[in-house]
Amino acid sequence: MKNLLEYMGFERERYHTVWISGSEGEKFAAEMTGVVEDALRLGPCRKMRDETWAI
Amino acid sequence: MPPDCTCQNPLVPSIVKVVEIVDETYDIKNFYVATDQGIPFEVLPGQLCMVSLLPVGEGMFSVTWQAEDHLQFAIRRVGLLTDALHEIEIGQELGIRGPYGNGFPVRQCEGKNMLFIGGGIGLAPLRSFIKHCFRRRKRYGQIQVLYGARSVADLCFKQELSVEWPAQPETRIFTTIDRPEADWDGKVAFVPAYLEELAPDPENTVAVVCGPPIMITLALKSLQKLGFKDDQVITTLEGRMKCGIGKCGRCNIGSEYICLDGPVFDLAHLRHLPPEW
Amino acid sequence: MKSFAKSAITVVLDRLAEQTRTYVPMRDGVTSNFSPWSERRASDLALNSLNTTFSPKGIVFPQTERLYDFAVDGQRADISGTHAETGENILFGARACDRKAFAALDQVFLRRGYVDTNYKARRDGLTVIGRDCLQPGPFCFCDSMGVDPMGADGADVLLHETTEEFGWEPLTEKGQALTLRLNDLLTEKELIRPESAGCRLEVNVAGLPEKLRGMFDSPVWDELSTFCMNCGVCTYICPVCHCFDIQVMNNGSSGCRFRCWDSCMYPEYNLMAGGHNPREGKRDRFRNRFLHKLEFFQERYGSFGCSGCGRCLVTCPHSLNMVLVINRLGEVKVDAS
Amino acid sequence: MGDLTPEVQRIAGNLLSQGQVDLVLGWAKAPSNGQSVPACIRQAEQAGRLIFDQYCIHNLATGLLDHRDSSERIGIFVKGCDSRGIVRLAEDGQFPRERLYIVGICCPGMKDQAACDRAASGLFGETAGDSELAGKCRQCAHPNPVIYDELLGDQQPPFLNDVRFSDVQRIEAMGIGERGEFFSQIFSKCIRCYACRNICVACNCRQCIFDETRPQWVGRSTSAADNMMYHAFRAMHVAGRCVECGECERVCPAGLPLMLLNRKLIKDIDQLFGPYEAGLSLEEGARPPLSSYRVEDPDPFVR
Repeated sequence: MKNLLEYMGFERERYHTVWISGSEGEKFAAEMTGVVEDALRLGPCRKMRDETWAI
Repeated sequence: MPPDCTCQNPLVPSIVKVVEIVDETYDIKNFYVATDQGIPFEVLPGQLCMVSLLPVGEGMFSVTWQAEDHLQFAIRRVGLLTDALHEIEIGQELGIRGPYGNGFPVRQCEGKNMLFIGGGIGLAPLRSFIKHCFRRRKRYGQIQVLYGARSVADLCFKQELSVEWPAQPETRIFTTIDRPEADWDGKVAFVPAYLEELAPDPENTVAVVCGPPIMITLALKSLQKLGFKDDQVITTLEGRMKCGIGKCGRCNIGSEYICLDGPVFDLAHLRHLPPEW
Repeated sequence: MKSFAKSAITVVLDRLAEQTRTYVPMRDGVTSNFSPWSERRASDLALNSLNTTFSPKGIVFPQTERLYDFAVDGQRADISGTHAETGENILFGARACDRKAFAALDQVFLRRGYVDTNYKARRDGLTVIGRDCLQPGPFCFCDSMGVDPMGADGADVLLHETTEEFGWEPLTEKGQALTLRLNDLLTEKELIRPESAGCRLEVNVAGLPEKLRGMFDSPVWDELSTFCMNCGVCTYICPVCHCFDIQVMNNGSSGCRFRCWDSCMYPEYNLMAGGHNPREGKRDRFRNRFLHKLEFFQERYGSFGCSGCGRCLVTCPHSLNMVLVINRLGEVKVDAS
Repeated sequence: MGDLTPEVQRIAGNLLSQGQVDLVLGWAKAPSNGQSVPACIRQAEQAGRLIFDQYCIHNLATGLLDHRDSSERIGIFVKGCDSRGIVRLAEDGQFPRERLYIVGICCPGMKDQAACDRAASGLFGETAGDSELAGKCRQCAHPNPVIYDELLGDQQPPFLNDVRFSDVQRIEAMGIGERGEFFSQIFSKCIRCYACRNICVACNCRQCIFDETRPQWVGRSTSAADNMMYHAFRAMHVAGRCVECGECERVCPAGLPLMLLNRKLIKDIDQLFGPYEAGLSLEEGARPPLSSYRVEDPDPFVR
């Protein structure tokens, strides 16, 4: 999936796969922060935002 | 058929407000909608409206009753849109466009005995016709309503069925459920079987049928057995609809569109069309 | 007759496109389409090709078309911005079959009860420059469907094709208006209009709608639909197919409702919220599509829902198509009783 | 290759007359215009309708899905690619091998009727193209059936298999922005007719995610976003299960190079879990690589 998305032109960091156990709350929080940080760093993904629906 | 209309975009709804919500059964609610001026437009018994809950979606519903100052839609919870509708509260604004379809031939039925046969939520469109008859009681002959549902909990408009309508002159109401239940001392039978048992006299009578497709199919057969001629039997059909104005294609039965040429068809007419409903 | 040299085609198109978006048959990889002249290179111009892969219906009935916007705020809902396009377009080089298809779409969208606002706006703004069809292709059967490949129906201007020239014959006021724009590019010339070679492929549709009335339950539908895989190719490339869906683009508190082409071939097409589907099997859906084109459309609008353009012959993955179906239906003996 | 039509007719006739099968899936000529079309016959007398020529490009294995709920025994003619489709269906538990009598045909490569038709329509300025092999056949590594009860024709050499991943590598070499642009360009032309899905042997789900309306996972609009969503979803759903028959590209009315996505996934799976080619042999309990798990599986995608 990650490879395919990158292949189709989406930055690798937009997609995350992480093993987190139900008991690893802190790891979950840390990973989610990472997801948000990555997304903010990459900025908005214009590829999936179409002119068609611009309001 | 409505006149060719170019006044406004027929696919764009106008806004109405939900002014009252009545729980009919555990999965049927009756929504009363109105604009500040009252009803958004005049609706004939049996006609349809496209009701939309933004942003969820829109769906075609038959008008259960046009009261003085509001329209009623009895809606069963069966899908995405109806699930969402069941969550809304009084004051919610909805989109509405219509009215669509031909409606019941209320004029042509004057002077006749009326036999209404409904199953489940199928009573909703019939109710507009039944109430229409009661408003003009003298113009119609004997009125019989045969209504069935899966269980007691599924019977809608209970108050009207058990109290208001039986109190009307020359009126008989028969209610049935599909399977026996502890608290039910009434009839237990499928609608078509009960119909054959009651054996109403076809003489000068018009039968109006609405319910799930399988019930309609069987009830039409039963009526035929009882001697009802094809032109004495009226049914109202449902189909998947998107436009409501006979363009989008999906609700066709043969060369006719349920949304435009229906939803009310008499059996004589229906026999000329493919049995795809 | 007024005319311009074929070699001047780009000058003519440039002039037309200066003021009005002009759709011209263009090659696009292995396919072709009517595309705005300004957006492609002249080398993509595919005037010599027969029918484009995709029909020009999208110009008046786009595959995805925004209907209106909405905003929701708590219990409040607002509807605004209806998007009926009022702009003008020119369709350059439409053959008789595609123009016939427009006539069929007009029946659906402009008559019988309601007028479709969006369609009407686009249709009114469209000027159709038709052209003679001198060499119908091996898959064309328009004349069997009552279309004259050299006819002028549905054209505002008709182009007469000779070896060197395009004759320019304005037929309507809209056509006259274009003539004025091109005046200095057109020269008066005596043209001998060649005859059309006519369609090689023939089907017999005489009496078919009447015959089909008695064929709803025929086993031939099971046979014909055996290899239909219920994709929507035929419906999307067909110039007459017009079914659409209305869907929501939901951005939470706001969004828009749009319509998009839909196909009667999809299982979900007739599926009602309660789970009932009147056309559940692929046989049912296949039958409905062909009866709609050959019987129901005729009954409702007085013409066939097929203009014989032959696109479905080229495109169906399993080579099921109108000609094959009409021929097979013709073979079936119907019990008169 | 000699004319196999008499053999095809004889075998089909025997299978039906001896009651070995209830129906036979093969190809016939459409009387209307002489196109080769898929055919289904149920009587031995109809066997004379069947043919085999260079236009029998359709993969009949997908047609088996229509019979998955019956108990009928089916005779089916398959080329190399089609036979891999049958392995696909059997491996996915969609169709039992026992109900099939498979007649394999060593395939010399097929011609694409539609491509010839397009050539004949004057789109390319000339009417050639008729002599050319179909695009999907020009990259075929397995022209000979991999599973059969009976085999017809002479063994055929594989076609240029060294080009299998060359297109993928060309795109991998692009910059990320360029790739995004490239694919959104391509997929903006998609008309969402779902022919690629419906023709695919790996797309054998009874209920497809794209037909679901509650909820609706992918929008119905033809916009670059929804189209890309559709194609990315579909590629992932057939990842590791695509048998490279190329039918999706053949049937695409917009001529989209859909195998670019499938081959990318095949290439990655081949590198991560491989060497792997889907649907080459039917083994008891075998599962495609993405449907099985081993502790030692590589996981560079997990952080």
